[in-house]
Amino acid sequence: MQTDWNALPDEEFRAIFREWVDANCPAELRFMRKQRPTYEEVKDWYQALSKKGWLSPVWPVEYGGMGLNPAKHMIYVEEWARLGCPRIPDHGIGLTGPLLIQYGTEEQKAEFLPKILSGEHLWCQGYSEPNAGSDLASLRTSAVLEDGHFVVNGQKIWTTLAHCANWIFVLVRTDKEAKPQRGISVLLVDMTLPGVTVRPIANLRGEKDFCEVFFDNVKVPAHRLVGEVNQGWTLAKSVLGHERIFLGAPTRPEYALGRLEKLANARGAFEDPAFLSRYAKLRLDLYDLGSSFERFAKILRSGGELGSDVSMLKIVNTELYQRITEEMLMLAGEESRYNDDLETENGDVDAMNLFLDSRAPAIFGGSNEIQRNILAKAVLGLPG
Amino acid sequence: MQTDWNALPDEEFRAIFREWVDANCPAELRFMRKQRPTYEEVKDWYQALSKKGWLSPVWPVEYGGMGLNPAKHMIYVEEWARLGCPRIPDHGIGLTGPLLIQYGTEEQKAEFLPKILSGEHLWCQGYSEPNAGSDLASLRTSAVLEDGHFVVNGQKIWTTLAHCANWIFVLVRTDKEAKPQRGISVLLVDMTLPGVTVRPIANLRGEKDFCEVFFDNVKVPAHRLVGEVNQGWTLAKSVLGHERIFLGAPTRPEYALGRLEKLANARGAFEDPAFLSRYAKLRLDLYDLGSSFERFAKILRSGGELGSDVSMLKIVNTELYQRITEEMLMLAGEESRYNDDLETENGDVDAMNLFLDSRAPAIFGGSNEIQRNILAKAVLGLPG
Amino acid sequence: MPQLVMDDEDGELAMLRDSVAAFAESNPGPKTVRALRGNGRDMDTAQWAEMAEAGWLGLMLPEELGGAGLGIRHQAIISEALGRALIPSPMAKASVLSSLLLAAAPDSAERVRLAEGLIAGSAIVVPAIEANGHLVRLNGRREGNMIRIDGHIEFVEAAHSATDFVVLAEIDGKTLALSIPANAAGLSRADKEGVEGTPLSILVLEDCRVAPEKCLIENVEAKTVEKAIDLARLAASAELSGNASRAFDMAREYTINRVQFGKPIASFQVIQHRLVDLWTEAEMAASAVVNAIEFLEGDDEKAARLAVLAAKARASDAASLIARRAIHLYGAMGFTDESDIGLYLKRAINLGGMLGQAEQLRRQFVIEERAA
Amino acid sequence: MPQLVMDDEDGELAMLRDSVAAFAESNPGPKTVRALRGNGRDMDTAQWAEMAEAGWLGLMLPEELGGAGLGIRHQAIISEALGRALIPSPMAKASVLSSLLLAAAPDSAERVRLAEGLIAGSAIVVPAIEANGHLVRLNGRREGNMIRIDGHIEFVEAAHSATDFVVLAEIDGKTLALSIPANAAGLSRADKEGVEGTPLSILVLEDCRVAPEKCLIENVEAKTVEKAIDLARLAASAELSGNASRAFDMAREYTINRVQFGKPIASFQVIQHRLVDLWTEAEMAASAVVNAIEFLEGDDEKAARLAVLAAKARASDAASLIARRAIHLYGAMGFTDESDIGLYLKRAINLGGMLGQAEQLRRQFVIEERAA
Repeated sequence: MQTDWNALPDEEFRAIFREWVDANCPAELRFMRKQRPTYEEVKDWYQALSKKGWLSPVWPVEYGGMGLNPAKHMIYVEEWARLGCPRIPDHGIGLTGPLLIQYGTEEQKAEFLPKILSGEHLWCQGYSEPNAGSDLASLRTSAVLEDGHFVVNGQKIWTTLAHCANWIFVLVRTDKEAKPQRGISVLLVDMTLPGVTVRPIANLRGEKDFCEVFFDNVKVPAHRLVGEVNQGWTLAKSVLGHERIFLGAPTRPEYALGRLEKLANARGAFEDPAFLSRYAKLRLDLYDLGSSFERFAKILRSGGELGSDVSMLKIVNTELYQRITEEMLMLAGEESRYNDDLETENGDVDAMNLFLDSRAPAIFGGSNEIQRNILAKAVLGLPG
Repeated sequence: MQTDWNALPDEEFRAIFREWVDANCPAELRFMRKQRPTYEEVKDWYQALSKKGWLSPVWPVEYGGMGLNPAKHMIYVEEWARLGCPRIPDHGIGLTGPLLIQYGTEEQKAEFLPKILSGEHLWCQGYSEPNAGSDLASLRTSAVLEDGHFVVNGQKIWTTLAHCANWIFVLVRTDKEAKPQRGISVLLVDMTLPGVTVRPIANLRGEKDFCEVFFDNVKVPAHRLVGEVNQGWTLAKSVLGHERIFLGAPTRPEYALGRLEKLANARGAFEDPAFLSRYAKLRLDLYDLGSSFERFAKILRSGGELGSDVSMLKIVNTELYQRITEEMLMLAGEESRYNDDLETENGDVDAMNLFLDSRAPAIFGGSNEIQRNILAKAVLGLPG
Repeated sequence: MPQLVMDDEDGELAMLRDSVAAFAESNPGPKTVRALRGNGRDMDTAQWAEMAEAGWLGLMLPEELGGAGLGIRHQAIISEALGRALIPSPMAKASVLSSLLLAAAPDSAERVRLAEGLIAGSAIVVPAIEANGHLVRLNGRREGNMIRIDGHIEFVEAAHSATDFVVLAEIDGKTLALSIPANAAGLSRADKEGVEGTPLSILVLEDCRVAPEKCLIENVEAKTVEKAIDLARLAASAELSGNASRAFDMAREYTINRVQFGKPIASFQVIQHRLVDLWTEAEMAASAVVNAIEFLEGDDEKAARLAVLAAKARASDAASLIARRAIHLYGAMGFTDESDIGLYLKRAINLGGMLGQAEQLRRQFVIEERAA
Repeated sequence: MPQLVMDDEDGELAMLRDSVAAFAESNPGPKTVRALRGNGRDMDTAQWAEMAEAGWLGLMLPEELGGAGLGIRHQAIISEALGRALIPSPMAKASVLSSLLLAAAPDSAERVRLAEGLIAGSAIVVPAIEANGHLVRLNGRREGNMIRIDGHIEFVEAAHSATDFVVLAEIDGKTLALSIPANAAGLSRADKEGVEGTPLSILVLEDCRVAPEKCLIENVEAKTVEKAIDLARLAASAELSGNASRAFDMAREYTINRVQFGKPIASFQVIQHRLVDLWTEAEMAASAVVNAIEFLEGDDEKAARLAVLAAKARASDAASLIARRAIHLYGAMGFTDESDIGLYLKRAINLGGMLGQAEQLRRQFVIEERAA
């Protein structure tokens, strides 16, 4: 019989979850340097979770998820981070699944959900386009219905791990006459179809995390449409519910500050009050970000809903991450010129890797400027 | 015979000027705490300069000025600052004089210029209005020509030292139908006329540096108009020529950093590397501001004209001034709670006075936001 | 409006907030600040009496001493509301810190007298036990039955209005907490003008003789006093958080109403983003204070200590930053003494400099955290 | 486009600028950077030879050694232009620093050989005399006629391509400057990958024997070497200033061309103000470099020293800041390896970390200024 996790006291759930994860997540996958390992790299762990039924924390139990409420989900995420488990390819779990559960047909659910859990389908998300970054309303990839198929043409970009995925859900324009934010639909596309081309793009760190995806007369069966035609904008926006809070979870700055501390210990930098003073500012900013995160987490725990104000976490989080990694390069002295990890008696510190990685989160997921625009209007009610 | 100062080598002029100023500027007026002493407080020094013929560095010799070119003027200002001479009430010298010399009638010049030099007329400048701060084009004080007089009604604000002045030159709207920036004229107004009321406004430091000036049916003779009617906007804008550079002269941050250093020496703060590090940043920012100031000064010395880019100095200058005074409060520890000057073995340090004073320059003379708007458009050529 | 967000099932906290708001209606903070400054008065004793009547003084005194037996949560709500309304008072020191020192003392007649006076508002009990965030112990020695004290201590608030001071004295390697009447022989004051225009005094004790029954605690543990100071810090942090929140609201309102170039200046993107950042700081300050309250109510002393240091540092910096930026957003109006926003800045600096500055507390946090 | 503004009556500086621009046309910097990285090559020796042909190497060697006898002013213009065009080369070390060490040496055959090779591009003379901004003296001792060296030195550029190294060795309390052939027995390399993808080496000397005629200077004064390092610092500062200036231009151009929400993003006020601040930083860096050049050309050694420290600190921080902000303004595109802007950031970090970091140089400035 399936446990009703939500009925357990928080601390009991936490203990059960932590014990099993600690026992089953392979040591070599803990605290990985890579933010986004591929499915191949974490396959065993993915399968172990799947088998245990713990792969998908939020999906309802009837679809093979744990059915956790937000409070329990917070614990799941906290323990995951504390134990240093790797990020698994999670677009299927985090985005496709919830999309289908909310808007999909019974057939779509039956076809796709089990294959996400089994690892057979690896999903990616086709939102951004070269001229529609922060401004999704101006997207141009088109889908024209002909003989029971949508014929898709266009290009997506910044598609994370598309080269490791076999399915993509794309936002496409199905009505060119409508206002920019109307006339958009969501399609599920098999990436092995003729006409789909993927070109990985190397990032600043030389890693290929994201891709361009080209669609050249790709014929997508009409039943791969999710929800109603031309309603894709609403669907796309509604998928991230309480999970927006995790964009603000201090995971990355926490990891980076830990590295900074390790490097500082190794180099004796805490003896220098000037470093101590700068470190203290970063440490307290992280500490206080934790307090602010907790404020929003409490709302979820008590069954409330998050408002737009949760975006503040994302801004503080991503800018702090950058400042910590900048301090790391300062501390490194002339070693800041190394791409290679810095050696210490307690293991290597990936200073340059983190410094370069920290450029990304302030850009992706809605740049911090967009976040501030939203906060100014939606939360502060400023005019204009 | 009048010396042709511009013909002297720079260093000779500098030596002559410095020697006399050092010998004649009273010791008790040097390095005054007050940014803007009144005429009464500096009267002797004003008169000494006037008698020597050195009160007005830039006016042509024929009008009683020194006729200095920008290069020599730079030296005049530099030595003035180095010797810690007090600012004298200088609206007549710096603004009214140049305005009349460029646009005034012969009668106006003959009437007003000598009285500025003699100290008989103390001028103030009526530009800002309650609803036209950074946005002069929307000014509302009106002047209607009736029977050979302009009848003036309205209100000016932030009029520096108006309560110590007896003449004011005001921007007034003489044509309400014209576009906002047209229809503005410049009038010279005797402040003893019926209907002129001055109300001093205390500032954050409790000092009364600026005033509101009210005009209630003030009858100003028509010959007090400067230049042509409705051309006041152009006149007002053209008065500050190369002198804009002095808005960026690092005088205030230099003074403040000197105080910070004195306090730090007295409190042993240079023993703390954390303070040393923060001090070093401020010291170098000041040093580099000096290098940037020098770049523009060189243009003047070589006979060139300044572009809008000189505004960068004002931004750097005023924000640095604030940061220095904020550091001073940090250094002061719990003494930051004092309004009173802080005691050291080498004399008092006016930490709170400077901290509060430093709030002003970033606001006045065109807020730093306005300066950045101008630079974005006029120098960087950004769209929109 | 950023504020302390805490569970309030029985509505007690909301009631406290309302009661301070009602008080502020009849005693507007800026008006009181302006009335006090420059004339040598150090506090408004009439308002203090009103606060006593409202039951806000000695809130944290245990019930055995006639106190409300309420906790730091309630104190924080009051302090936050006072901060928002800019109502000046020596609450953090002369109510919170005094209460906690008395609570830590063993039973004695003097303790009871001070506690009763504190609650009633008839005694203004001012602790003069620290400066720059560090304990100050005066020199003491026994002369027969009496204790003789010499020394001085800076930054004493309400030293004119005080009826009694509590000081620490070091005798034979032990620290004593002593109650000294304000009119004691050998006790004098030297005044400095504080940033808000009220005096901050240096208390000077020369050959000041204290009777043995005035000794509140015979052997004070530093830890006990530090804990009391931490609670006072938290109260100051809450007050700063309220100050920051209101200064932010004022900046928001002003920029919405102020029109330049035909538009409210709050419609300019640069102003909008700056307001977002200030709002974020105010929110973070409030969350930091709530975090500290929760740890203070728990069992982990070290965690509570760190959380208080963090809250005071955050709230001090947030309040000062927001008021400084708000003044700038007000433009020339912000630089006038007429505008209340400058008073918020001065309060922020005053409270920020009290009980340890932000930078000092941050360094302390890291040193103590690492000492684990 | 912020740039070094200096008197140029005879147009020499403009000609130098043009010549680098022409070089960059046929050897685009980003292309060279991409070609070099990851394959273990430490510099483009063919381009180095071209630079020699253009007369840019050994520019500061005195005429007696066949040098152009030009000053730091000309060197700065070249370095700035190389920085703008992102052309990678070990110019600051293997041309400027080498030249000045040779200039400081007394006449000798080895000195003449190295100078000739340096100018011709046939010898790549790499000084390995400092790390982290501080001199590194290796252990030396005399063994009969020979000098035996042991020790290691980090962060050596172009150590693969070098034909000769110059090192400092401490013998009997004296410091010697020695020339060591790259293929000397007892000399080996360990490589780390640098931020630009080219190796930075650790030079290891174990029982490395140097013939007496390889000694360039018998008794090196620290002051002489420090002065040489200061001129290399200035060259690096000029290169950083060029880097900063071009990165700013790129950010400006990108934001003018990039349309979002129907407008160029450079039309948003927040972006405009940020660009103004970046432009200001680039301008200040250029002015700081010019200031240092003028002091270096004057007589006041201390003033020159301070001005160099300031210039390197300013230019390093400006270049890094501008490139970081530019990447952000580029959005996702800035995070790709395809975009050149990331290469500017990596160069800025590389040069910024060389010859002392900004923070370190600022502290040094204050310490030396106060030691007056």
